[in-house]
Amino acid sequence: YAKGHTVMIGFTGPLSGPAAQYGRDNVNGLEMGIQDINAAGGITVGGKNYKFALKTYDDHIDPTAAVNNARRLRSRDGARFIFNPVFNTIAPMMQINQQKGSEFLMMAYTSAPEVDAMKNPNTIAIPPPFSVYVGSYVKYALEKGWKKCAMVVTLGAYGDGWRKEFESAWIKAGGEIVADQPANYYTETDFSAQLSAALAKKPDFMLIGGPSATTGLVIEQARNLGFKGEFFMVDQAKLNYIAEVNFNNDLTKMNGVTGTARPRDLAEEEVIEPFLKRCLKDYGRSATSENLLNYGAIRILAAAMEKAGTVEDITAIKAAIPEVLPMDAKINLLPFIDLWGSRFILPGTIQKIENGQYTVPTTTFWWTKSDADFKKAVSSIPDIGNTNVNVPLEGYAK
Amino acid sequence: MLKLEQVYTDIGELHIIHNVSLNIQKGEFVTLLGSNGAGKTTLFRTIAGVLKPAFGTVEFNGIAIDKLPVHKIVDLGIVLCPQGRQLFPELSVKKNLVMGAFSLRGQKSKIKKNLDRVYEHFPILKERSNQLAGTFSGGEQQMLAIGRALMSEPSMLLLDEPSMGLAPLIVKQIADVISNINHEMDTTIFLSEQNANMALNITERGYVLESGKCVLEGLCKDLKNDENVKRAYIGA
Amino acid sequence: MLKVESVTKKFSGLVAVKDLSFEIAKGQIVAIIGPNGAGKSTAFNLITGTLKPTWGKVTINGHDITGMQPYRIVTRGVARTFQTTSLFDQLRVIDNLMIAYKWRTKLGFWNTLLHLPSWKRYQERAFARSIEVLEFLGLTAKANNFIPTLSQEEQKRLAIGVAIVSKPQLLLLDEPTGGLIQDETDRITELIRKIRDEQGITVCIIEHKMQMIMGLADRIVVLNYGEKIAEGSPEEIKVNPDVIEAYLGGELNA
Amino acid sequence: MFTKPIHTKLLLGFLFIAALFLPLYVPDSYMFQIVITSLLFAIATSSMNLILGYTGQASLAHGAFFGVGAYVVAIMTKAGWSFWIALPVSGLVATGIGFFIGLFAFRTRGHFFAIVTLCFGVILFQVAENWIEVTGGQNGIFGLDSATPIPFPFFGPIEFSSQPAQYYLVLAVLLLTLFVLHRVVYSIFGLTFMAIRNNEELADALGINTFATKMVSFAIANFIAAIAGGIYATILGAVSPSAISIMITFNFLIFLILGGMATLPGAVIGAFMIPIIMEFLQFMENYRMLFFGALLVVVIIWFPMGFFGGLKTINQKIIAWRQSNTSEDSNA
Amino acid sequence: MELFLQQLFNGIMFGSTYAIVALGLTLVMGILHIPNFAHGHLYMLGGYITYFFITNLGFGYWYSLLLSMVILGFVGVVMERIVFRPLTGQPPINAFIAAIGALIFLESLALVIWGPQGMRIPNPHPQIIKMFGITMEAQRLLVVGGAAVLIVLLHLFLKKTTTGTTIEAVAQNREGAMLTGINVNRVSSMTFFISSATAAVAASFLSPIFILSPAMGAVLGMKAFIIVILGGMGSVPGAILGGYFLGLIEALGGGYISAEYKDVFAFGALILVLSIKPTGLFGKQEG
Ligand SMILES: Nc1ncnc2c1ncn2[C@@H]1O[C@H](COP(=O)(O)OP(=O)(O)OP(=O)(O)O)[C@@H](O)[C@H]1O
Ligand SMILES: Nc1ncnc2c1ncn2[C@@H]1O[C@H](COP(=O)(O)OP(=O)(O)OP(=O)(O)O)[C@@H](O)[C@H]1O
Ligand SMILES: [Mg+2]
Ligand SMILES: [Mg+2]
Repeated sequence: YAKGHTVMIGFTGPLSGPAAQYGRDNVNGLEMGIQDINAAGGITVGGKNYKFALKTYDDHIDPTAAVNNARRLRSRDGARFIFNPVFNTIAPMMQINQQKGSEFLMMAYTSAPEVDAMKNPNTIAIPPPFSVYVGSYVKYALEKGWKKCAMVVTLGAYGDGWRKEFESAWIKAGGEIVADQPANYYTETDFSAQLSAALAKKPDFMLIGGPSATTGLVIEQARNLGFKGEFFMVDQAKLNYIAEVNFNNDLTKMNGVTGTARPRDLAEEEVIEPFLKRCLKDYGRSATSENLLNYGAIRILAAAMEKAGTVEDITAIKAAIPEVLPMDAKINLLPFIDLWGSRFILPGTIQKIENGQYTVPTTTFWWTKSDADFKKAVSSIPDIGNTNVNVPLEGYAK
Repeated sequence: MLKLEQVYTDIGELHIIHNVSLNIQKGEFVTLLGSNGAGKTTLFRTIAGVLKPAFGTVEFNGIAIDKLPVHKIVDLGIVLCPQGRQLFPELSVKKNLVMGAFSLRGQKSKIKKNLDRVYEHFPILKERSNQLAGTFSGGEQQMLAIGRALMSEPSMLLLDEPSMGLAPLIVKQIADVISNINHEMDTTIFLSEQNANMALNITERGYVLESGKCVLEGLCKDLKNDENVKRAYIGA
Repeated sequence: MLKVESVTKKFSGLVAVKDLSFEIAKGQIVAIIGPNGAGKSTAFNLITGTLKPTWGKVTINGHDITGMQPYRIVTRGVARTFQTTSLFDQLRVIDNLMIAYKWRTKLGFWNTLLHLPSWKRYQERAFARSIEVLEFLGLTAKANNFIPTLSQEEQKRLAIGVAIVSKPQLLLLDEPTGGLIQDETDRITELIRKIRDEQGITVCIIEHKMQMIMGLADRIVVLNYGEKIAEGSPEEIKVNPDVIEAYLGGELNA
Repeated sequence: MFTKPIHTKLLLGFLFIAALFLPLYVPDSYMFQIVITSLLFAIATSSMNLILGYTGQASLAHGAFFGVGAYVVAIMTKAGWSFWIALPVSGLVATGIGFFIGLFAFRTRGHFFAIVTLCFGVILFQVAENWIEVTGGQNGIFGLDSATPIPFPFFGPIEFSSQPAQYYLVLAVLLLTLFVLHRVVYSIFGLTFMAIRNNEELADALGINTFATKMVSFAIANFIAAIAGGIYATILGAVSPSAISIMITFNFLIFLILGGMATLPGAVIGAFMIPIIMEFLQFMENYRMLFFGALLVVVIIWFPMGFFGGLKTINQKIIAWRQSNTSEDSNA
Repeated sequence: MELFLQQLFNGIMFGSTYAIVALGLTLVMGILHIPNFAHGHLYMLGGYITYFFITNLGFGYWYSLLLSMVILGFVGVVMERIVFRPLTGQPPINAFIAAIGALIFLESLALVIWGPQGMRIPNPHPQIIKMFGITMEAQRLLVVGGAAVLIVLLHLFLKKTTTGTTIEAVAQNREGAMLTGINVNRVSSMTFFISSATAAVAASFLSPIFILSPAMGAVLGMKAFIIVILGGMGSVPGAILGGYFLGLIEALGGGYISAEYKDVFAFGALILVLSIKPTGLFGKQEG
């Protein structure tokens, strides 16, 4: 592409080290989004046609490297939209994304609520905050009449957040945390020590999770140690992925596991099926929500640029986003609803495996505060055959 | 048997041995005199192949050995009994000796025979054959080192300062054993010493090394009467 | 001045020094001899604090120094050399000497950082004393040489020089002429005598060279299997039958 | 005793002036960022040089002290303290922790010392990860302000939010560090460090309290490392456990060894050279680390003394060659 | 009590892994005096090689294990030859840097070849066994038993065969060994072979119950390194004891006191041991 007719999208994130797969999944989503934008002829702004291009750098979750990469993306590659999927590297990048003359839009793929608290105008967080799922899990557990919960969640910012959030919600709901045995899902592969300790307390259910493959191991090891109860997984772990890698798609081995819904059940069949096939073909992997969400985010950005009539003024582009949402499901797959401060509004969807089968997922409209709100939201999104619930997120204000 | 021609050896940047040529016949008992730091050890290590000469040739029985690795040279029959003994401190005396016969690996009866002979020369080694070598006193360690060197039946034995730091009584004992080995087993021996008194008394011929250069050579009885040697090495 | 009282040192199972007592009077040259492994070096290590005695007592000028750290014992005026020549071979000759003088100064982080007057004074004092010792050793020309460029004899002289630069009262020498040929040995012997006579330092020496010891020492202590088997003047030791049997082997001319 | 030849002085003067005017010539904020972080790493690497290069004690906790500095500054400035108070405090805290660690670690030597310090480094890392109330756990502490402005009569306050201001701040601290290290290393006081590296037993026998001397060297090194970490915190505006991880130590170690251990310029050169090479290799994408790993092996085999050590050797060879040439000339 | 037994068993299983990995490393460190920090990454590579044979070529578990042993053994030999041998005589810190280079290389290599996602070897012995109130997979028993067998075999090899003695001899005095006619370079290669082959065994034992990933060697490598130092560098009994010691501390400390600070107990205990015995459990006294 001739210079001046390209919109450069930047990415910095873990492409080596323990979290490399996660970083890759993000990049893959962006790549597919950009392919589709360009295949549709790019965008037209101010009479000029623009195509999109992607530049990726590895920062192996090192903040120094992330900042260097961001600087490089901004000043060398001319990227004004920089994606990053880890809170630890997002935080320092948010320190420099408002510097005069080198502003960029921080596209933060993180469910950590801390990003929202920083109120950085040049930031957009992509996935729903993980607290969304906490509410659904608590509600479900209460319905089942469970009391004792054991947690074996990954160590790390993200895992810490999950544990804290779930613990307070569960205790408030009258439950009890009988064991809290976090483990490093990135470096450890044997959890019998943590699990034995947790199971000794005879929990009704367990909150587990971190990277998918390791989470699968935890399920397997817990079952082998004789645990009969159910599992809730944090949103990082993916049901379909665990089924594939850990259990050779034998879903009976995953009975009683609840997690975020598999991509297939997040969108209407006719739009999601081709996407899933494409992932498998292009990347040899089943689709993950990182693929879907980043794909959606980049397509929204493209639309917002056209709407705002600029490819450079990030403030205007961000301001145009609510105007282009919600988008046609054919373009965007997922029901992105709106911007809420610095975060996309997107329903949270969970799903359980029972009798060797995926059950109908449950969607949470976490941003709705009243029944009226809720009804409006339900009608505003395409029908994907889910049961819908309303668990408004406390303290989640615009 | 052993022939060095114009050998130069460097250690790192330093030139240690300069233009040394010498020739030793089968069965001879020759000494190399030189003060501390003259380069005796360096020369011996060059012959044994631990160091490679920067220039010059080393021949053994007509074979050029200056480019061979140490273990090949040992297989040819040259064994160095090094300064500082270089024993295996955590192995028993017996295992140390057996390791000495490494080049005879497989030949069990021969190893047994050599072991008996070493025990004959040094009865103390037999007495303490299960003790760890590292717990020996200096003199005992020196005996073990010589014993180990003998285990592979070398045709040529290089002894680097076997008397260093030893008490007079032990020096005398060791000198006797070395002479015996030379006489009885017909092993060619090249002995480096700064203890000229002892060396010139037991050997037949000698070279004098100073600052890496060979400054003098001759029969021991002549060397003993050389004014310079007398002053520097023997004393009043 | 030095008094060793019934000192014993055991290494797991082995008694290296057993109930050893002797004394060294000011201005003497005392030699310790004995077969290999008799415990001579161990005795030195016990005096200088490198090893702690299993029991027994070491005093210097009446002060108990048993079990003190080596660097503290140095400050009580006891210096030593090691059996294998030991120098800072990555450093220059002059640096070796100045390091050895350091404990006599109050050079610390702050006065070094700020170049306080005291820093200058001490630094100069150390330099001056080092130069003085170099002259005494006859090594002035080598002041800026690195150690590996020195000959063995020069290294041995320097090792002794390093030990005396801080003006100790007692100098312990462990085989200072080991591996040297006769005329080098003679020169070191001369140096040791000069140290006693000109620097006024009492000397205790371990050696295997009988000729040299008999000429140099005022008194000789003989060890065997960690025990003292004889003590006396060279003339007495030469004819002592125990010593002849254990050590000399009937021959003096080794 | 310790004076430098005139051409070295000229070169240093030139470098100093070049450094002063550098901000005028940096092409973009990316290059500038790399220069600033390299200067910062040069401070930390130089301090590691003191304990490892000059004193011979391979402290693998060095990165941890860098991290301690970063955390202390982050915690204190978040709590409202001035950066200029927090920074020296961070140095003191690191020195204090270092003293405690030293009590254990200096009982051991060589590899054993390296491992004990490594273990302490890991422990500090885990504390940073898990003591959530204080350190913010994995998220760390973020949204830090840049260094508190210094009020300055007439010109108004000096701010530290721009890259040039950060550059001068880091440059000044680096120069100060090099000044301190220079004074220490070229003195009898510093010679005792090298004496311990060279032969600890002999140093002990010459009246040097080796334990105390090592401790002092450790303290100076840790203090400076923490200062570097503290500045790192304000420049990045965020601190997370990666600032205290063992990888930081390994990075400094690589900078130091490849730059040239036990030389003052070596540490600085290494801290500049390696990050720049790493950035340059970005075009290799997936194969970058593969190449870098191999490069590391090759370089250490070919330049065992590091880059500056290699330069020194070449320089010495040239001198020797010149001398031999002139002597041949005079013979002729 | 049941929990205690369960944790004890877990500890022994961790310990078995640590012991065999550390055993391989201690041989190398004892012989060559090089801190081979990349040992854990050899272990990782061993796991992938086994994976390759089982998954891509469809070989049986035990055949794959054997092949993996041999191949990784040769990888070790090559590594010794091109990375460490040229550094003989350099200060250990240089070899340490070279090892870091090697580990970066190996990890990136695995990343390039197999990609970043975790992979699984099908568990050849998935049966669940219950004993004394402990529940475990059969494969875990195999790890414990296999490690014990391997340790005994290695011990016999070192102590009872001439070849084993040459390894000890080279470790104790390299030049002395050379002078008795031992081809020291061959012994180095052989030691590296054995060391890497044991790492491959450990990886093959464990990968059916764990997950393979390019980064999996880093932590284990570091722990093995620490164990080797703790046990006294080059000491075989030290490595074994140190391995089980660390495994038990982790399991019991992690299970009973605090999972977050599990490593703190382990490393803290190591620090304590080393400050009481500064040259490691079986280390030689200095002096
Ligand atoms: N590894 C080394 N590095 C630098 N110099 C060395 C090295 N080995 C020996 N030298 C130097 O080489 C010279 C000759 O040493 P060599 O050991 O050969 O002498 P020698 O005659 O055997 O003395 P000795 O009586 O001590 O055994 C000495 O000046 C010594 O300093
Ligand atoms: N650190 C130690 N651990 C165990 N045993 C030791 C230790 N140091 C010395 N020994 C033993 O103590 C005994 C006395 O040793 P020492 O070095 O004092 O002998 P020496 O009289 O100096 O002999 P030489 O004349 O050979 O130097 C020897 O048997 C020696 O093996
Ligand atoms: Mg010699
Ligand atoms: Mg001795």
